[in-house]
Amino acid sequence: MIEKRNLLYVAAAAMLASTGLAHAKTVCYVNAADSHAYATPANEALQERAKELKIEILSLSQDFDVQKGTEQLNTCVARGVDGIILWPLDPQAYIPGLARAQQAEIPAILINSPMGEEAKPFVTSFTGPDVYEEGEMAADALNEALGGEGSVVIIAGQAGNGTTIGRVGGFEDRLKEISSGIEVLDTVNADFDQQKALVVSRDLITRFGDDLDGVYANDDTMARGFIDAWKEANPSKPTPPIVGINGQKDAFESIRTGEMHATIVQSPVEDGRLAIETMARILDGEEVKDRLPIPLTVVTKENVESVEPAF
Amino acid sequence: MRYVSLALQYRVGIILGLTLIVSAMLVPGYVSATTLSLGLDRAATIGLIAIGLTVLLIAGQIDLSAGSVFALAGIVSIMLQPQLGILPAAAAGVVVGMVAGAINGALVVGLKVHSLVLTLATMLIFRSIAHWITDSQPVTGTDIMFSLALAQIYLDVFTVRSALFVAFILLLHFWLTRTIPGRNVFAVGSNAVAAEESGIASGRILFFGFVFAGTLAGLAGVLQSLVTNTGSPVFGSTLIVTVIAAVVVGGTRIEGGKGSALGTLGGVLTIGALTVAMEFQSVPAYVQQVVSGFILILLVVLDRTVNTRRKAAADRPAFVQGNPIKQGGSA
Amino acid sequence: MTDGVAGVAHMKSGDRFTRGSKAVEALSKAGLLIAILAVVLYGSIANAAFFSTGNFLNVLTSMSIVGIVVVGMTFVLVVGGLADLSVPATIACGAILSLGLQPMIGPVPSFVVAVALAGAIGLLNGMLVGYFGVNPIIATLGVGTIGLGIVQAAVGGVIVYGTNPASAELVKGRLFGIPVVALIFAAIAIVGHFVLSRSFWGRWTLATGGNYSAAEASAVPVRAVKAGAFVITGLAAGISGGLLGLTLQSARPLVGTGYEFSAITAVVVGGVSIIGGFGSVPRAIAGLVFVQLLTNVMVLEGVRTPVQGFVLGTLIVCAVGMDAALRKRGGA
Amino acid sequence: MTDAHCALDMKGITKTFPGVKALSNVNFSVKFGSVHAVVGENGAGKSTLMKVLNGSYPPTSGTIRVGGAEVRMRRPADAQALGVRMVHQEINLVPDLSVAENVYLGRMPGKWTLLRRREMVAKATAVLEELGAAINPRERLGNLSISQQQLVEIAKAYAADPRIIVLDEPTSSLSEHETAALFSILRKMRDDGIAIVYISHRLKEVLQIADEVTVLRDGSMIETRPIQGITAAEMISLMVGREVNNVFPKSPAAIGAPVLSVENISDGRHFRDVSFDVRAGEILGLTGLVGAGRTEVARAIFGLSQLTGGTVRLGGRKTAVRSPSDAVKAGIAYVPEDRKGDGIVPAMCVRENISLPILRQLSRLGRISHGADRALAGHYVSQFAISPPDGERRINLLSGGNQQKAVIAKWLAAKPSVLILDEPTRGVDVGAKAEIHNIIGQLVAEGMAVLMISSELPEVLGVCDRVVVMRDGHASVPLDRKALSEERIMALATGEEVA
Repeated sequence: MIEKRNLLYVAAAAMLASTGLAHAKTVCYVNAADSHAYATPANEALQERAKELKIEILSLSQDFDVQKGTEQLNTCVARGVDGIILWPLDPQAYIPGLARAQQAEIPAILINSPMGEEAKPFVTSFTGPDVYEEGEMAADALNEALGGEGSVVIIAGQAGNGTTIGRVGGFEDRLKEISSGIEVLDTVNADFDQQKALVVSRDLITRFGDDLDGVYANDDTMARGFIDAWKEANPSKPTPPIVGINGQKDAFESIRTGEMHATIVQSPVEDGRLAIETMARILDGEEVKDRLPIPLTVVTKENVESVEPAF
Repeated sequence: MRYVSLALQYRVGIILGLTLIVSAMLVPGYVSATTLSLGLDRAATIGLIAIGLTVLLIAGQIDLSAGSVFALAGIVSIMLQPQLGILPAAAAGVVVGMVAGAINGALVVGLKVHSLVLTLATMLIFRSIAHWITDSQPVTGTDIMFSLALAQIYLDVFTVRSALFVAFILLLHFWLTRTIPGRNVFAVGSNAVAAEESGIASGRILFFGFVFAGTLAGLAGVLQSLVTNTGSPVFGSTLIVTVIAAVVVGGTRIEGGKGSALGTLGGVLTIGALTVAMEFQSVPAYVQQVVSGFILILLVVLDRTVNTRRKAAADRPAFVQGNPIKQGGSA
Repeated sequence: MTDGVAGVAHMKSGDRFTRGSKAVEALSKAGLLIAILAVVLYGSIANAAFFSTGNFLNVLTSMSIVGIVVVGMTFVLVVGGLADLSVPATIACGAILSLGLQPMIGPVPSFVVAVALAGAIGLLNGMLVGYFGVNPIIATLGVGTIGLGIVQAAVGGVIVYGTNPASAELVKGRLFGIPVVALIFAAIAIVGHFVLSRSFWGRWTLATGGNYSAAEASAVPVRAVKAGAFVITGLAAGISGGLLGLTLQSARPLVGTGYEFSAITAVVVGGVSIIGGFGSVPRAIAGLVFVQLLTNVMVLEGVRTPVQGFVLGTLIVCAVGMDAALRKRGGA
Repeated sequence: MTDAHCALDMKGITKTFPGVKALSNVNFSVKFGSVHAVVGENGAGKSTLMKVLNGSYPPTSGTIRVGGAEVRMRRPADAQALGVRMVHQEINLVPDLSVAENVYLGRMPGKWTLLRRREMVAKATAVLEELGAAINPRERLGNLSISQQQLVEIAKAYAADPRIIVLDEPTSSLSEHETAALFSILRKMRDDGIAIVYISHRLKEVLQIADEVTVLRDGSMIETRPIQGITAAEMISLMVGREVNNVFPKSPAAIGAPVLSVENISDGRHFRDVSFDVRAGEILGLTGLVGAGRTEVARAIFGLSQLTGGTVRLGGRKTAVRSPSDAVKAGIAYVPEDRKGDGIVPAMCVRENISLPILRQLSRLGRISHGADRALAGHYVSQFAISPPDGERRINLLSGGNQQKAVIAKWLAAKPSVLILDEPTRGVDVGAKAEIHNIIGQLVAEGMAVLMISSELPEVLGVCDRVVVMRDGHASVPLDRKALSEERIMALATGEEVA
């Protein structure tokens, strides 16, 4: 069954590639991963919109491996595509690949995550949410919930990952900026993984016990892990204010029941769409702004009924 | 029958040829100098590590820590740039690889433990150090222009990396087939006791095998970091699986004693050609996984068939292959 | 020709000789217990939160999922199968299918099908290793890659969510104050221990790992025994993955990443020989307990993640080094 | 004896291991241009002494002089630098390298690490030719037969221009025919002035080739004597410290109906159209040159390899044996040739080894009955006087003879009707050999059918009722012992008529 589908896939791709090349523009999309809660709907939205725009997508998956991504940029250049959409997982590493693309006169834009200043000359635009800004928004939300003081822990994503760096950095910087009285007890990595978050949360709860006034998780999946751990340890006690990011369905559910304080909706669908639309405009010769954000919404109990979950 | 066994013997070449022919027919834009040069550049990272691992596998050992050494060496070469300048820092990075290899070698030889477990441990340790010294943040080099220069394509085909890879693989081929230490590596991997009793210092050979593998992983890491102007603690975390697959597809036996540089070249190129072809067609990553896993299993099973056949021949009594003793009286 | 030495040993001072190796064996067994006690002692002094029922239950719950894999992996190492690197794929298979099939066939049949399919992946490993003589590292690496790829393709690369909260509550619940997952782990560990040490299959496993050709010539079905170890690991990882999926109520294809190394670490720290022919389930679990307690103490003490990895790596080096040194002393 | 003639002079050599004194105060010297045999029971210290001489074990105390100069050897490389070369009993070569590379292993010719392959192959060809071995030096060693590999092993030692060459049971995998060829080579080396140390259990060979003989017992040197004027019986009594009168006891047993019959069996590779039957109470000998297909016949009957043709009958019923478990069910047991490789699981205790083939019978619902397991081991340990009488002892701590008894016990536990013994007394000392023969005698007296493979002709003639001789994969008809002599068997085995 599965095999058959893949065969069809390959055959279809081959046919598309050989017949469609003359008419359609081809855009290389170097995505973060094929299977991921956020990336998958973003990829799908991008593909779907591309079909409407009659753009062919060459989709390459980095599987969260930066090095793989830097090499895939070369594949894009070799393939002689008309444009490149890159989902950067590192602020620097892709620059030579992007430079090569520029040499070959292939325009490139970034989706979802930004890169460093040095990358600016090589990319036409950056569309998507700002992970740093998300960190800042999370800081504001938690600061508000705790009334400006208390002790919190950060459950961070993969160490060294661009999203993690942005979301943690934005959070910490913002707390300093508004000179909040909130103290960060510890930052632990749980790799955007629910099970890992569950395990580290158990230890955090044991370790800090009642000192724990709030939690900031780099995404809703890990927030879920903390909630489960809390319910194990203190079945009767309500959870401390928890702020997550992404705006998943089950996070909305948790906000309704009061298990979670807030999440930040960042729609993967809009993320994907905006990127391909921007690329389409570039291919049509239009000028585009170098920064095109997608809207970010903080969701709390107040507005949970009026906002659509991201996925 | 003879053709079958001949085909089995050169199976890597055949698979590589088939991959190339099928890809050239199905994939538009596959046959071009750009594709070749970029594909080769891609293969170079895997290839450099594979060179070191080929020697180790022939000697009957394995190094799982190569991916971590790759990251660590790159980080050092970037972090030291402000103090030392680019080239000396790069050299320092390669030295880090060498030292890491020496640690692996000293522990495996000194403690007499299985390298699979030991390098599993050092994999964790080196990766931890990489996170430790960078505080889990990627580090950036001083001169992006140098990276761009390093990524240039020369003679329409080679980048610095891929040229180094090809040169090293040829040197390795020469070393493994034409030098005494090279042959001794085979001896140690095939029968360490016999080698030892024949006066070959097998411990020393294993030690230097690890040093060599570490150095090359370090070199690959340094080149990667220079080309990307970045040292990251997450670089190379899934690299080792691909490298082992490339070397084994190239016909090197994981139990030691058998293998060749040209086979590894074939294995690396096969995996590279296949990846590029599938990426050109936008085949999902998980389908790519299935294909490469299948080829790995297929080639290893073929290898077993060849070996069983050979072994059957070896079991034959002396008289079938000609009387071993010409002279000498009978009872 | 160690024959000569051994022969003399028994003729002259054989008793002293064996007593020596018995002492060594006792030391290598007690060493781990002493280490565990040391960690507990240190933890209790250093951190008030450590020595509490709540914390120990945490550790127990956290180690149960990987513990089930450890039981299977022990068989693989003892039979001389080096390691099963396909565990992430089998765990993913268990987790994804036990959730993904729920709407179609209900929670219990889903779980059974998931475990059975994980067992089938194990069987494929076993066939390649036992019957085709493929190196276990390569076979399990290849099968794992293929398996994970197929699992990903099957769900289209997305996350699968649970639809039956009751099953989650059951798995997350407690019986007599002990988490259900831990009880399942304990049951599997006891069965695993019984099979390895008391049943003919276990004796066959030890014999096959100890001397493959002698076992074969003693009418032990060596190929099946070798394959069986991988089937056992496949089943164990399938159960582990299923429980993981039910606890989390969501499953990604990469949910099992890293479990193979955690399991191997525990087994090796427990002093099970990677060359095969020697080891037991309690030993492997003692290794697991030690690693888990140590990690727990480090987290409670706020030791940073990279440092934890460093400590764990060093620990493995020490464990295998000590094992090798003791064995040399023991003259075996 | 002047120093100039003395190739090797070991004085007061003592070697202790933790808890064990393997050699105590051994004096041993060998002259250039002579063959010096070392004999002794298993565990007498021969191997340890040779490992000291080879540099593998540095002695705890004592002095070693080579060619008159005192030396210290800490590694095999040190011994080799002094011109000491060792030929191991077990083939210890590198299967994945070529024959030539094996001959020059550890000292390949070259400059600046660059290998001079052509020179090496030419030299290897010359050496192999000198030894009369028709082996292609470019062939991969692993592709050679065992006896060819043994010759490569000897060529390797010889090519090193040794001053002293040590041979440990060099004939164990050679046929009598090849042994004779080896002896002529050894005599030539001796005449070239090389000192030869020759270790063997086969006293007949020692009498044939040696100039002097040293007897070791319990780690001490008992006596060194010129070969003239010593008899095998005297050597045996020096080795065991007692007189052994009847080496090959043959207890007569009533011979009954055929238990195992094979008709025209072939495996498509090693043997073709082999037919014989083994009757209850009978010992059928199966002999021939190494490589004639004897072991392969046994392994195929036992299901370790597959037959391509012919029928096997057990008690008259046609039986298909596809695996050792089938064989056990059918009542066939097989004691393999390579005890360490195929016979014992070294890390297990005697009890666990003995019960291995019948574990399922000892189990209920998968659980091994502890009591039955212990009782079984206890029974055989006492019946066969396995020493030390402790079923819980790890089997690799036992001497070779006792290990072999345990291996036989393992098979008797399966209550077979046919017992196949492949070289049951190889590498076993004289005392244990007699015990094993006694056990076999008891078994046939109880009505068991025994098929015994042996290369040792006196043993074959002393123990067996009838003998099948194999040559080139074909078997002779079973011949009555009374009609046979060693010469007649050799003639059949080699295909050469005796003058």
